[in-house]
Amino acid sequence: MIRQALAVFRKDLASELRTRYAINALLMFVVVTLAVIMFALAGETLSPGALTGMLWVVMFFAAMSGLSRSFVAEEERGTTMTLQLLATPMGVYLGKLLFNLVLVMALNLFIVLLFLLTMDQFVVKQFGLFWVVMLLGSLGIASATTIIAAIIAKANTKGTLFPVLSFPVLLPLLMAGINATKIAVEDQHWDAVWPDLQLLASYIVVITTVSFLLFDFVWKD
Amino acid sequence: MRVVAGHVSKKFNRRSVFRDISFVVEKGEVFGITGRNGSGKSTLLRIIGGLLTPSGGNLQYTHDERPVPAEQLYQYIGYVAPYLTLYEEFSAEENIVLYARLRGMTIDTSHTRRLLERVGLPTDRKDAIRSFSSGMKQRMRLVFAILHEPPLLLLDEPVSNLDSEGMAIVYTLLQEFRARGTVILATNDAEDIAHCDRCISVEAV
Amino acid sequence: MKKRYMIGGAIIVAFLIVGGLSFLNSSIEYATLGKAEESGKRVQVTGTWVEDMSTHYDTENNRFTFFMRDEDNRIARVELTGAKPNNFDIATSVVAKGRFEDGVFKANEVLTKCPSKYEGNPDGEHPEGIQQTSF
Amino acid sequence: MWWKILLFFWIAVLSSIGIVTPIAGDLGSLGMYAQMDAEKIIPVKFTVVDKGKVLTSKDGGGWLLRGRDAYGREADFHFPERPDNLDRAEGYFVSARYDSEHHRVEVHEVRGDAPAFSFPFIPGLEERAKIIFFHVPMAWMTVIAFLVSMWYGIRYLRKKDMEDDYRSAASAGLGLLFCILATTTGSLWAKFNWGSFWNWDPRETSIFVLLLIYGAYFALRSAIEIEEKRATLSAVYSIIAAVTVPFFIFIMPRIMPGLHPGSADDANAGPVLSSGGMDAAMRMVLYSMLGGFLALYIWLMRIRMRLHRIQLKRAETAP
Repeated sequence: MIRQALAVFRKDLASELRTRYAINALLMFVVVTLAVIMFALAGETLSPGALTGMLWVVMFFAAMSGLSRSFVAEEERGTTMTLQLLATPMGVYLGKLLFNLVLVMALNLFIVLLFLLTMDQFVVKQFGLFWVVMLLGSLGIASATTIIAAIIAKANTKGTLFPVLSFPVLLPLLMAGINATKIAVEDQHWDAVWPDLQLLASYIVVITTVSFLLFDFVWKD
Repeated sequence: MRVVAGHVSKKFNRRSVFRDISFVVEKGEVFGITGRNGSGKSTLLRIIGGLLTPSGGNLQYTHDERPVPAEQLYQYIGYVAPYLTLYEEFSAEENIVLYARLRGMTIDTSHTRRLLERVGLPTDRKDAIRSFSSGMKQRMRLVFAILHEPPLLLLDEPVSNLDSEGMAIVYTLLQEFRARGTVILATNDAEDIAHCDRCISVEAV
Repeated sequence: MKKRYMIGGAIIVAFLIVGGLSFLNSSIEYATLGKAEESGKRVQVTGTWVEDMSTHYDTENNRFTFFMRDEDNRIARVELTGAKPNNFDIATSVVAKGRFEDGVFKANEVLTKCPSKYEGNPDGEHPEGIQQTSF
Repeated sequence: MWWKILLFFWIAVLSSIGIVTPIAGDLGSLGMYAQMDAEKIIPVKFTVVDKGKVLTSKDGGGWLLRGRDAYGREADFHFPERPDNLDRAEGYFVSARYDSEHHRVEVHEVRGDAPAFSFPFIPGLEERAKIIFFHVPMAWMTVIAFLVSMWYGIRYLRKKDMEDDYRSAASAGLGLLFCILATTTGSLWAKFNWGSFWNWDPRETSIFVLLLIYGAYFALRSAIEIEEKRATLSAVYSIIAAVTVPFFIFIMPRIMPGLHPGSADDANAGPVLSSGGMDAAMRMVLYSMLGGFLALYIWLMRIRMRLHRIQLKRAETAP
């Protein structure tokens, strides 16, 4: 299963590097969004708290525009059946999860770095905590969007349906993530952030487990 | 590989495609499935291949006297069909390495070359199979199906898009598989049917 | 196969509880207004509402502003993000959770302690003139 | 047939009781406001202990009566004029406030005889408390319908019976209806109690998420044409939603302090349904109303299932 997962992951990565379907569009999306925010904020000073909210908004919509590719691409190319004949559902799920995880982490790293470079008011006081929150947030986003991408790949209106289905499921993660990031940006101590980290961690475990149990039904026709 | 189908039926949106199909295919047989367009030949083949769940009835597979569990079935099947798409952004060789890796096999260059030669494809083309002709793609599908030497070969219109040379390759394959495995063939082509030991006809209801 | 769902279900339930418990952990320390301003941390302050100073609700920004007197008799302006809390007018004491920013206590929660229960408290203290008769 | 008529009567009668029954305070509420120097006039119900006497103009004139409230507390009630029906009245329902200076209750308006059945006066909620009879059952039905929908979704995944899928969808449809009703009533109440229709209280956030989930569920259903696939995927989605939503619906609003009655800190009004937290009369009406709404839900489910079977039959007989 692990071998299959790695093979699926390598295939997706090679395919992505060759076609650059997602990467180019995503990078442009992030740059354009940040540019719009900077235009809109020209001259205004925003509190770090408000900027944190904005950072998560950019992260959420970037994920919404790129993460459904993994399954939608298989469905659009008509290779779903090929993959079904090559690997177990678990192997496929794990591989896709891994690919989405790498994609989200790279994407979020890019967004955060751009944010730090371009937004002068965005000063992080607790970098260690900040990266922990970003890591957990990326894990949660990847896990929740993978199963939802698998669901919407079978539907007609894939593009619009993805954020519609993802948002309510991702909301607990977003709220805890925004709260924890705010504390990392402003505050000095770890105690205040502990409940949020606990919530993020349990959310990740719950959504990954439920995806494992249900992926069979989604994947098989 | 022995395949036993008992009272298999399939419905889409409550509309019945076919009803109550039963048959037994023994090892060493080439079993034909015929029927008019839209009668559900491909649907039945997909069900046999474990890609679709039947609405009613059941299927049992036995290999070397041992039942094959449903979640392991994909390892025992080679599938060729016009609606099967391969990863077109990769070259022929990359595709083969990809299938081997997913199936947990290790494969070297000489093996890859042998496979390509067996279906009459050039071994020196490095471009993506997107640029292949439809006949060449069909030959690639044959590689996809036989790479892991499966005991059960499922063929849906296997000679479509193939020239006479390609057709000869398919029929050679049929004879090879008959010797050590089982073939189930869905077709309406008279020449294909001539290669079958037995045939059933699926009728639309 | 059945076992897989049992184990999965158990994991889900267990971690839902872990996630739920996280809300219980969110304890913020109590402090006075003076300490809150000094440290700049998120704290909760207990005190009373100062009725004679201006109190108002800004519908547009969804912000409720009032003045609060803490145990040390210090008075500070409190800005709550949200509407006027339930029973604010009749509260005997209020608890504000938040932090000091630019001399204003920015609260994201204000809790009210009320003198009565849902049923009306039969055993509470009453002004002269209302007498408790025993049955 | 008979039980549907009964159901209509049940809900109609309970609604009337819920709306018409007066909110009547006691001497405790009056004393509470007096202690806080709040010049607030509130409704009070009492029984007459002593028919009283006429006051001279030195004491302000009018009539002084001795009354007793439901908890056995007594106080003097000052009527500006001689009350009507003084000879036969057992008790009065008045608007009054406590006058700390004269240690007596000032009656501002006589509303009538003391009603036999009344709901208690809840500081901060007053007449607005009556929404509980409609809003709470609707919110409960929203959650119950969602759970039923998920339950049939799981059953579909196990048994692959299309009937289960239709039950699941029908229940989700009713849940959406109740959810919209609960949101609207809650929002109206919030306008009068908190001053704005919407201010993202934890409870408001949680019902908003439920609305989003119901919306997403139906968006997903409408985007898949093959019935079997639609049934499977919508069941899977409702399970995924169900395991993430508890963070919102059940845990957050109860444990996080908020303005909504039933929040963790709300000593005054919550948790709404905990034993002893609510007046017995209100609790009785509320529980009967919950029962009525549950029966309404079951009835609507049965209608939907019958409609479904008729449609199936017509589709089969159609050429």
